[in-house]
Amino acid sequence: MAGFDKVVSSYEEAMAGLEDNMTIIAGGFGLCGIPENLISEIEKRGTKGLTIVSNNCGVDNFGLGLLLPNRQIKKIIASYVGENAEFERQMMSGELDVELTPQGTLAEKMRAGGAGIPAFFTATGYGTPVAEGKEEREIGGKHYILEHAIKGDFAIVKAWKADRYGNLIFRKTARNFNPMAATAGKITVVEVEEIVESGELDPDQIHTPGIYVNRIILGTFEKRIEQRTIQATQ
Amino acid sequence: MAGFDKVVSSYEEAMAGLEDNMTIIAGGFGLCGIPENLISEIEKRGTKGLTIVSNNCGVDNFGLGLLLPNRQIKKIIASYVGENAEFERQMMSGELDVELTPQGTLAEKMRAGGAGIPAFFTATGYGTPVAEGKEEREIGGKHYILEHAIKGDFAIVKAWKADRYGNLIFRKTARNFNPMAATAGKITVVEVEEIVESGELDPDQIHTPGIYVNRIILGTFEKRIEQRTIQATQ
Amino acid sequence: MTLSREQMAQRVAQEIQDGFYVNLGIGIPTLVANYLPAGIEVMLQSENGLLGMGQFPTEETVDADLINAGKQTVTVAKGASFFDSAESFAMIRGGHVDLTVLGAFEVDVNGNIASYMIPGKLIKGMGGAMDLVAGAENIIVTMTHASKHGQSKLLANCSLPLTGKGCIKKVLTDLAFIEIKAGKFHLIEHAPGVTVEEIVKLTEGELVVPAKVPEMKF
Amino acid sequence: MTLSREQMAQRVAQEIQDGFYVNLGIGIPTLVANYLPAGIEVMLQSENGLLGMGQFPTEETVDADLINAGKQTVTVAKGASFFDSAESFAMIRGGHVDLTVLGAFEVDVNGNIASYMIPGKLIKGMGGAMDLVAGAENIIVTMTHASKHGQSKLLANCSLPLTGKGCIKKVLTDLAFIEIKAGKFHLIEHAPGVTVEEIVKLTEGELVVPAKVPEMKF
Repeated sequence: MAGFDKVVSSYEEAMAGLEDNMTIIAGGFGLCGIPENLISEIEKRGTKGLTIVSNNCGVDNFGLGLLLPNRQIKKIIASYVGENAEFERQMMSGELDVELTPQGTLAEKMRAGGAGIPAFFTATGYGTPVAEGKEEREIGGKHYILEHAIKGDFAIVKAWKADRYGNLIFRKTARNFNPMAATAGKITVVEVEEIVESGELDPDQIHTPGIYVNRIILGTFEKRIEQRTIQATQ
Repeated sequence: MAGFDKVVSSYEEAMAGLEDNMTIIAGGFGLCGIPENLISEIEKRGTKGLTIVSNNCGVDNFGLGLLLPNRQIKKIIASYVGENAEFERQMMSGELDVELTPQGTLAEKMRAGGAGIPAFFTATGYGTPVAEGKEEREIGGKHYILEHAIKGDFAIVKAWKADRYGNLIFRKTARNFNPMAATAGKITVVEVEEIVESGELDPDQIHTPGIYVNRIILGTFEKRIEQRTIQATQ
Repeated sequence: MTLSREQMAQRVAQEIQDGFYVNLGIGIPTLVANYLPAGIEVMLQSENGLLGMGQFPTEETVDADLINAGKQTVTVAKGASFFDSAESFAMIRGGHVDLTVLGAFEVDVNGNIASYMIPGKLIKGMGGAMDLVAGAENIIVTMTHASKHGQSKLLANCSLPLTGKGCIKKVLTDLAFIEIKAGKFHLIEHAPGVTVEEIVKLTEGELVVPAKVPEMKF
Repeated sequence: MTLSREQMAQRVAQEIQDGFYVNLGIGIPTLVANYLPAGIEVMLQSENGLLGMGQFPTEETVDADLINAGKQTVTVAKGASFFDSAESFAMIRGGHVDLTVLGAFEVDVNGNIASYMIPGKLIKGMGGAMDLVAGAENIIVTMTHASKHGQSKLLANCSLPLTGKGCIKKVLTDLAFIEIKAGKFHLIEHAPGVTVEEIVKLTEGELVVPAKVPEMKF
């Protein structure tokens, strides 16, 4: 890899350096905009004891749910962990540690991790179970709790397009947590649908500047739909 | 004004409701991307006792510097206030209250104001005069100070293009503080070089969603250059 | 006659004004979009990163990259924008959304809301609900007034873990439209065919009943 | 012979590696871009919202909307991106910039830096300097070793108000390349024609001098 060319040619290379007990921050909301092939690579590697930071944990046989059967996940920090029978089993049996975090707080914690903000106050969760053990403070007559930043050893991200320098463009609501995740990994790996030459993307239209990105890989995606909802035909 | 059409037709209308002693958050870096006609309108209105939050304070006869001769500014929160003789005079004589704030902290304070984050920790300014009177805290072995959000009665913003719903696109480094300023005003007024119909901007390429914007006005701009630097011809 | 889900949505829709940015939760709140008053424009915010949510797609326009917060495929309305989750919750937390409509298990006289967790039952998570209730200035909770077993959901004190503290001011149930002020419920309207007595009976928290209680209009 | 401004920039440039994202302050740091080693690629970050700063424009390409942090008109390099100031300082504060080069009035043995304010003189502000020193993992300070009056700028304790505390590890002066470790200055290289004795004489803070001090190479 010379200069800023961040393109790697195999998923093995993309996830090189991943070790047991690391923390991985993942983009995606439900199954939308998830780094599906990077997740499959983690499944294949069999890495164990992982802490996963992601809004959701996939479904039984897709997305982060793939890491459950072999018990690769030790802990997950997520806002909603519904649609997954194996997940529920491991959570109820105590095999899996689940830290529920409000969605906006989770997004802000990732952003803070990337932005060098170690902690911030938010009204979200004040007076709820989320506030337990956290500092509370009244500011300007309103109540807030202190939340801390999250950083990962790896961030795994799905973008639409990248240039070779790692500048990223996301597509529609597949953007979601991906830009924040990209900033918060010591090593940020991004899989994309298209790689263009550097200089081809409009500098005004880049969602994530390449400075946050370490590796880029071109993938093909199933893009499974969780709730396919179609208008009644007229 | 019906629905989401936020276009107003005069600068008078654009700044309607501005009163003495209000706080105004302004976009712009140096003279780049400043809401120059909105500033002129404030000069014209003669509003006094203003608190201005802006990275800089313009120059003697352009930008926010226009508000100095008639002493319209009571206080300015800025990171750098160099190039302005009248500014220096008023600061040295104590007529003008200047609160110097590091540039990144200023940007983050505006963002926090808009994002409902009342306060955040940052390493910036720890151990310096900026830390005086502020809470200090060690987190993960590093030292931080607590900084609070800034909100304005008005935010004045310069964008490149807008649609009638107030969705904004900025151009090159004229973006700077404008997107954060746009989120932090009770009333956010934006002047632009072009207004297009709603639906004409690509939803993936909007820098500031219209939800933050209250009024849009079409302007013409001098765009004065502070340091015109040209390559030696070969 | 208690209100149907559709009638509840219809009554909530009357609270929406022209030019409102609105976040509609899953369930009854989602139905509100079907009953918007004629001639007004509304933009729907979906907290997964979309302002200007449109209708469901057709078979031809369905797009896996375009879903709402309920993970359903959707389309965009005119003037829509996409953004990341941090920006989305900046909008919500920063109070930029004009109206939020969401469901709940319980609400109490102090404006507390419990909506995400029943101890002993499977906990799926709060999603964006805690952010929504903490950030919005204007929230309408929609829920049935009481459980199937006749237990009030409008309480003196919420019994379930809270989603938010002191943040709810309006509740629309299948029986009544209620406001919360100064530590009390206030009966604003009753559903057609529902008596004030029935409402009082099914409201556990202190309920202030004015001399004349208007009937909801549709 | 003390180093010229250009030589100082040239020596700093040797510290830059292929693929580095670099923020160059105003003055000598700016000159560093002219001396990048052959065959390496560097992207310059300008804290007003540009990654991938290019050369100065021609008369034809000058654009008021495209300036650097020194407010000079510039152009963009291949693969550049624009962003807002919050994002720009997220990069800086978050430690994503590989190398920051900036000037100073004083540096001390504890890595403190004073660079923005001389009491009694007009205070123009810190701009982005406090953010840069607090956020960067890797900073090189460039400054003359001593004032015109022979007063050392490498001190036991900074006398001026600080820009940052405990954040500087490398200083390149017109006399020497110095590292700061464990509360002491360490002499790494001397400028050609400058003796170790001269450096010792003009360094007020404790200076560790190894048995053999290499001469800077250009």
